[in-house]
Amino acid sequence: MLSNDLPRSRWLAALLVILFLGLAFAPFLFPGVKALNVAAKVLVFVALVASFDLLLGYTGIVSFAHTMFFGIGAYGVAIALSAVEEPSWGAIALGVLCALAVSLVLSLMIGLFSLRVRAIFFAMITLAVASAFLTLASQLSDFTGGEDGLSFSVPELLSPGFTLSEEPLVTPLGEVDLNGKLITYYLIFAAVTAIFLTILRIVNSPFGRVLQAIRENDFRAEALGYRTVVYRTLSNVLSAGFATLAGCLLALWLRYNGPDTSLSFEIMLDILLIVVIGGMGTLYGALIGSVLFVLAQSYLQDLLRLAGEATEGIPLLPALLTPDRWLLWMGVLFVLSVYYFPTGIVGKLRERAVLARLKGMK
Amino acid sequence: MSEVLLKLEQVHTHIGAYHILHGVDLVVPKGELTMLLGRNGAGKTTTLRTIMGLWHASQGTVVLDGQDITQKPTPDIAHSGVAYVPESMGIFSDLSVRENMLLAARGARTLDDIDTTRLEWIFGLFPAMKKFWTHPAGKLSGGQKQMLAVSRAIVEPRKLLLIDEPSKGLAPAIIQNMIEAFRQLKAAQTTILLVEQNFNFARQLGDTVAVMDDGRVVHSGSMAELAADESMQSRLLGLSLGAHQ
Amino acid sequence: MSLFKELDWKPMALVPVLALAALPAIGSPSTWLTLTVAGLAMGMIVFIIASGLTLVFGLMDVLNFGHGVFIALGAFVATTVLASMGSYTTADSLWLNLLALLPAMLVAMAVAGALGLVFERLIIRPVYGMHLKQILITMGGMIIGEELIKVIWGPEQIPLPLPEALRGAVLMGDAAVEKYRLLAVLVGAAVFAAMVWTLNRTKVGLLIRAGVQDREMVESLGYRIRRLFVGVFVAGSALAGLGGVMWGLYQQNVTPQMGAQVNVLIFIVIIIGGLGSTLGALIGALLVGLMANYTGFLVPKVALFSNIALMVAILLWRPQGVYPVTNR
Amino acid sequence: QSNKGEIRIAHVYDKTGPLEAYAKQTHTGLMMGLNYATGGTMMVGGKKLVVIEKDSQFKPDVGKAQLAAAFADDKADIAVGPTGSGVALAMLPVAEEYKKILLVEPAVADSITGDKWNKYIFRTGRNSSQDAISNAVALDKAGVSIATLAQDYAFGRDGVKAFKDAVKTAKIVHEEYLPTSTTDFTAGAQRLIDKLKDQPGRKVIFIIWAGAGNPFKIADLDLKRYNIEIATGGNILPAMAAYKNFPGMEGATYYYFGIPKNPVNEAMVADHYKQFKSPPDFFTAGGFSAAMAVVTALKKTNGDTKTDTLIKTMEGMSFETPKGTMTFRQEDHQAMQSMYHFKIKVDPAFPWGVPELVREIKPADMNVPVRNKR
Amino acid sequence: MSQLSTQDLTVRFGGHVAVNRVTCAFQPGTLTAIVGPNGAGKTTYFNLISGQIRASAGSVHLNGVDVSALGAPARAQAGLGRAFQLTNLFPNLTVRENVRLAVQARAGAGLNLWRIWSDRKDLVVRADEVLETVALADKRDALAASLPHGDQRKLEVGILMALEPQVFMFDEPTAGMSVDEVPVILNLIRQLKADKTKTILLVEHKMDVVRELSDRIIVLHNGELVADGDPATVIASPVVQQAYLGINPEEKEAA
Ligand SMILES: Nc1ncnc2c1ncn2[C@@H]1O[C@H](COP(=O)(O)OP(=O)(O)OP(=O)(O)O)[C@@H](O)[C@H]1O
Ligand SMILES: Nc1ncnc2c1ncn2[C@@H]1O[C@H](COP(=O)(O)OP(=O)(O)OP(=O)(O)O)[C@@H](O)[C@H]1O
Ligand SMILES: [Mg+2]
Ligand SMILES: [Mg+2]
Repeated sequence: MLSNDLPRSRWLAALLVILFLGLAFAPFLFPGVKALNVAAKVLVFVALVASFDLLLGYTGIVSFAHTMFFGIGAYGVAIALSAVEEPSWGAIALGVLCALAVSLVLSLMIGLFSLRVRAIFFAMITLAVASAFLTLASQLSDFTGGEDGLSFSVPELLSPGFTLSEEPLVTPLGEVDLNGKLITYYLIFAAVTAIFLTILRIVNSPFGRVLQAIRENDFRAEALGYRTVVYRTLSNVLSAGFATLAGCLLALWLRYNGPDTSLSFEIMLDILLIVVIGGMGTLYGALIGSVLFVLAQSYLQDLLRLAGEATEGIPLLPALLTPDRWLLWMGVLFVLSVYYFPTGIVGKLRERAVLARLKGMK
Repeated sequence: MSEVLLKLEQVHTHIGAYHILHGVDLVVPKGELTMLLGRNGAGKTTTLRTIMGLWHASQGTVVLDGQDITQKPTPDIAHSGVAYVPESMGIFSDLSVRENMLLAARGARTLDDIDTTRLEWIFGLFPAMKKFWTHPAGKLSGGQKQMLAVSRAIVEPRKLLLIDEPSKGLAPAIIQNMIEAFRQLKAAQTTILLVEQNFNFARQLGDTVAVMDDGRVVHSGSMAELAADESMQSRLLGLSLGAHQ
Repeated sequence: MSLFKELDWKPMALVPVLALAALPAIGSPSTWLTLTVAGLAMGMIVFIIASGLTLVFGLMDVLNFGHGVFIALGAFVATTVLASMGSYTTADSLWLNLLALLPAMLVAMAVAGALGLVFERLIIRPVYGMHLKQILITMGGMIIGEELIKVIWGPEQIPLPLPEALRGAVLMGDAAVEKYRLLAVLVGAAVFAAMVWTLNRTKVGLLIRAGVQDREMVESLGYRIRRLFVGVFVAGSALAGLGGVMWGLYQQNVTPQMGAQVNVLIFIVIIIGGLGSTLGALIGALLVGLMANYTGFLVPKVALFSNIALMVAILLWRPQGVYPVTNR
Repeated sequence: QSNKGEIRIAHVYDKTGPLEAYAKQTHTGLMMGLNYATGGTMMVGGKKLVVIEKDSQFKPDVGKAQLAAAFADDKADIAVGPTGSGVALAMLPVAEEYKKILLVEPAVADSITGDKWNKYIFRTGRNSSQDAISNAVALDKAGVSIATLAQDYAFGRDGVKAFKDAVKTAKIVHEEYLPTSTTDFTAGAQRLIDKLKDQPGRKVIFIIWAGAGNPFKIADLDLKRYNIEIATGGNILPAMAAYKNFPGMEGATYYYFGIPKNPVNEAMVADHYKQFKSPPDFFTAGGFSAAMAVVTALKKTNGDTKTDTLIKTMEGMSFETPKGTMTFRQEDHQAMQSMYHFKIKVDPAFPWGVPELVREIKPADMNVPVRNKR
Repeated sequence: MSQLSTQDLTVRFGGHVAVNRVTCAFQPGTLTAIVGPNGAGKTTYFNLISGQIRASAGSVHLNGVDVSALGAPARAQAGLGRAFQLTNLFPNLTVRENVRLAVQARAGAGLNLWRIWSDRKDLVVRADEVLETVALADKRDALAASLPHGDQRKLEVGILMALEPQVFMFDEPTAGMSVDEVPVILNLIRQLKADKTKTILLVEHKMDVVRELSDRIIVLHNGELVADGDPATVIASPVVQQAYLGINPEEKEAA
């Protein structure tokens, strides 16, 4: 299951199990529409960030075009479902396949053309390509709905209108609606688990090891006989493919897609930050980072409201602690997480484990 | 007999979680050439870096010319007259040879400020420097880089030179030039602390010698004494009789 | 053994070549002249806002995504300063107007520079040499800065009217050239000259480049690289502040997001120029300015992608930008 | 499911993000309006009005989630908002899913009450067509040549289309579309000049522009030498600072505090000066109108929040607002309202160009098409 | 037949000709030492053979096949292996992983996406064997970057060993290595020689090492092949004595 890549820290293992179980039973542990939305967003981000970690953490390629592929996936499903009269599974499948095909071609092109240039130039080229794509998506409004995006419906089974039972399930924690949204949630859960385990397997394959070698010293990898362009491109394509799938899941969940929702630079930054908070090149970091980040993003405003009320009367503080300034604290979070988790949370936990072992040996 | 320029007392250095130097005691007499020898991993490079302030000693003191420099920042140590040639050479590969030299000549604002006779002296020692003067330093051959690293350290007069394995990668003729250069520097009252694997080279130059092992100085004395005593060589350096040098 | 390398003229020729190539496509000479002069002047403005980034990103290798904050800050400071000098800006005398602009620029530079000092200390210092973390932490800094601007000046856009004598255009035959753009050309030229002088006549440029490659070695040679980096970062931020004043006056209003909006543009300029080259950045900016105007006139749809297309074309020709100073 | 003794109004709006300034005004207006409409009691039919604020952050997906949470988790009875059209469009299906009313204010896209409309959607804000048509009415005179300058995306193109459809006698000689990110307007201006300069009679460039970039800069190219004028709609006060350079400029606006003469507006202006020492702005009036609509409807149902009842009540309902009487049109639930033909005057007392009323354009003067497929 | 040969191999950097029309053939089972002053073009010659640099003119043949058109990875796969003069490792990977990657390259297993690396026990075992031969077995879990210089040199050699190429190119393998470690490497090279199927090229400045190991010496000077022959004769030749060993009274006075 874990591809022989064990957490290597007891705390980390415990944390991962808790998060996994938490997500598995989220609809019942945290009833409510908002909570379910947050949990679903976490899941989509786990897949998205894991796919990016393959590229960044394992291959050492900084790309800003990752949301482009995410967006292609989301648009694939969105366009397919908007185009048909009656939403069907066939349309979804078609949308996913087309999106994957487009991503494949684009990522191959980006890989073959630009992976030869220096890292920083590659990053800038992808930044430019991604922003061009974003513009394109809002320009082709007949197709993509432009800035306004596309709202669409999903097959009956997945829509909120589909109910398993008339009465909500009453649990000690609250009422849970047994409807199509719940089914969608578990569909996403299953898909994300599969994607995550597949990526985990890939990074622990001989191929994944070569990627790390290329990250460390591409010149030397070439001298060993590894054709770095091939490996890098393949990594780029794979990562794009998984991001596309994550995008498809997002669209299914939101039943909406627009340029801001899946293509924006902001999401790109969120991904980057999650990778760094979680721990680059660890993959498990994607899970931990996503949970932390999405929770913070979703509940920061509520938290600030409380803080603002608590500090009322003190000069200046309320002006900074209003929910309106939640982005300010998001920025602070960016800065602090880079400060305090230079190797990410996973890295930190593993370091602690190693130190404990060293002490144990003495 | 002579004055002490540099003195390390019970220096301990850690790199991250690892304890590398375990109480190094080292004395470098003024105006002499001190050889620091030892097997791979003995801690020679770490000792030089600690003196230079690139890693700070966690315990013990480093005293230069009567001043405690243990916790001083690197630039200050350099300003008190120390030049350093690191093991990895520290070439600025983006910059041309000329620009590398210009930076090394701290007192010079432009090239014209550099003492031309000294420059000519360097060109004489290492003709490649002149030939590749405007080339990017990163494109030099391995040996040429080594020459550049040493040239930088001697472009202006300094009190103390710390040099980490200068002979590696150099053709025999150039090694001879370098030996000659160090002799001249010594004659000009420059103190030199040299790390070297090439025993032949060491023997020709050294006045005093310190041998390190496992983060400590395990022997110190005069070079002549060590050069004469082959059993001591083999005990301290693993040098077998007639070994390759 | 002169300090100046032999100049490579090809990239410099790009600017006139592009301009001449556009002439037949545009047809009318007066239209062409309007577009060309406006484009060049726009290029100068872009150069001013990008000049700080040449230092920070090009030379110091700090991928500062927060550069825009200093631009916005400069502009906001200018609104405050100019508002307090109302009578000077509304007077119909060029000299009085300039007398108001000068302190606005200086104060903006000082404030942006001071913030740069704090920014370097708190945000940049832990991440020298780590691109990825630079992107994140500076983005964080950018968000914080933008939000703080909103706390201080409010979220609305604030008008920044041009001083009276700088409004309108001068006519050259049938072609109109905005007066303000002429001022921008002068300021841009001054910035350019100052930067070229400092970087080529002193060791500063060399030291930064060396410091980026091997900090330890530069320190071992006896230079306080830290102090130097702080200084350069502050200078870069101050230039961004100046750029913000120029940009704000050009737009005639300022918003907290204005810095973020030019971020990609100035990165493109620096990359076209070849990291770290002042001359390269100038050429990049001029090309961007011209290209935007020509394509905007000929095929407005394409104007959207003109910068990107330009960058890709240049990188195909010279994969390191037109004047690569550093080998990154 | 009902909230005993409370009526919960969710205000889902783009409180943070690029439209923050607009959104703040809307919220201020909404709260002032609720207060005014209930005579300061915040009670209707014996029930307390509770406003729940939700931030949609100018992100459609967030807006969607926030509205769903407002209806499901917070049990809101009715929702007001949001600021951005994209966000609004994404929110429309949520209202339908939860079978609750969403009163759109101030998002302007035509499709909100057009092809994306559902019966739970009402709008107090003006739509793009109303904007464009009123401007057309203001400018539409014989012998006038008009060129349009708009952003090259759906909002800009729709606006120009509605404008063109409404212009009857004037001549549209050119449509110029520039990328939303345009900062240098020289090229566009040059094309406009080339198209206009040889036209006879009055020559006008009509600008529809929202967001970054300052299209009024084209005036710096000395349009006067060809006798070309600029016209545009109204905007928030800080944006109208740029109008100071265009004394005499004409156009039609949705609201300016000095224009409508009615008790509601007077009360709002006075209250706003009292609270904030400044006049209410463009979007304050919108929020206020939304509040008036909500309270008027609730008063009619005597506090009954059942959606079907509310819809029945609100269809065709007239209510008083700072802009005079508005009426929710039966067919598409769009509030029909007056717009104001203005001319800019420079008054040193104000930091912005002051729009002076030329003529009130009554709903009857505008033929606002119904675009939904009901 | 010669295993490796170069014909008129030339490379120019700007105006500077670093390797100038070098034609030479190398036989399996022999060790050819390449000597010459610093900057003579020795490393560049290696770079040209292994494909790190493309030749301006001339060709490289391996087993009679022209490989000039191939890039570095393809040549490595074809059997041209080299170690670098300036240590060139995967710094943040462990010592064992450094070697294992070479073993894996040799086995051609790199493009396997689905198997788990540690399931290929054979590769791991082979890597450990190699580490044993270069006396690094006890440091296999350390990061390459934390090794002292001398050990990094040994690892450099170990990686080359793990590649098991037909042609071994050593570029100053013992530079900076402490005297007691040098014999380990020399013995290794001796064993390779004994194999008789491998072609070995060695760049070395330590003349006693050259004398002891080489079957043949070629001399490069300013990019040109200026001497070629059995060790004793070449070392005695004036060009080596003067330009290389510096045994020339005039030069010394100039310094
Ligand atoms: N960055 C590092 N992290 C951890 N350990 C290190 C690091 N650098 C050096 N060491 C360890 O410190 C010890 C001393 O290393 P040092 O480089 O000082 O040896 P040395 O005597 O210079 O050896 P050599 O002759 O090979 O250059 C070695 O055991 C080495 O593994
Ligand atoms: N990429 C390059 N660009 C420009 N010049 C180069 C390049 N590579 C090598 N050179 C030059 O070619 C010459 C030969 O260099 P090479 O590294 O082959 O020398 P070498 O014989 O290996 O010397 P050493 O014994 O010092 O290692 C040198 O003068 C060097 O400056
Ligand atoms: Mg060492
Ligand atoms: Mg070499």
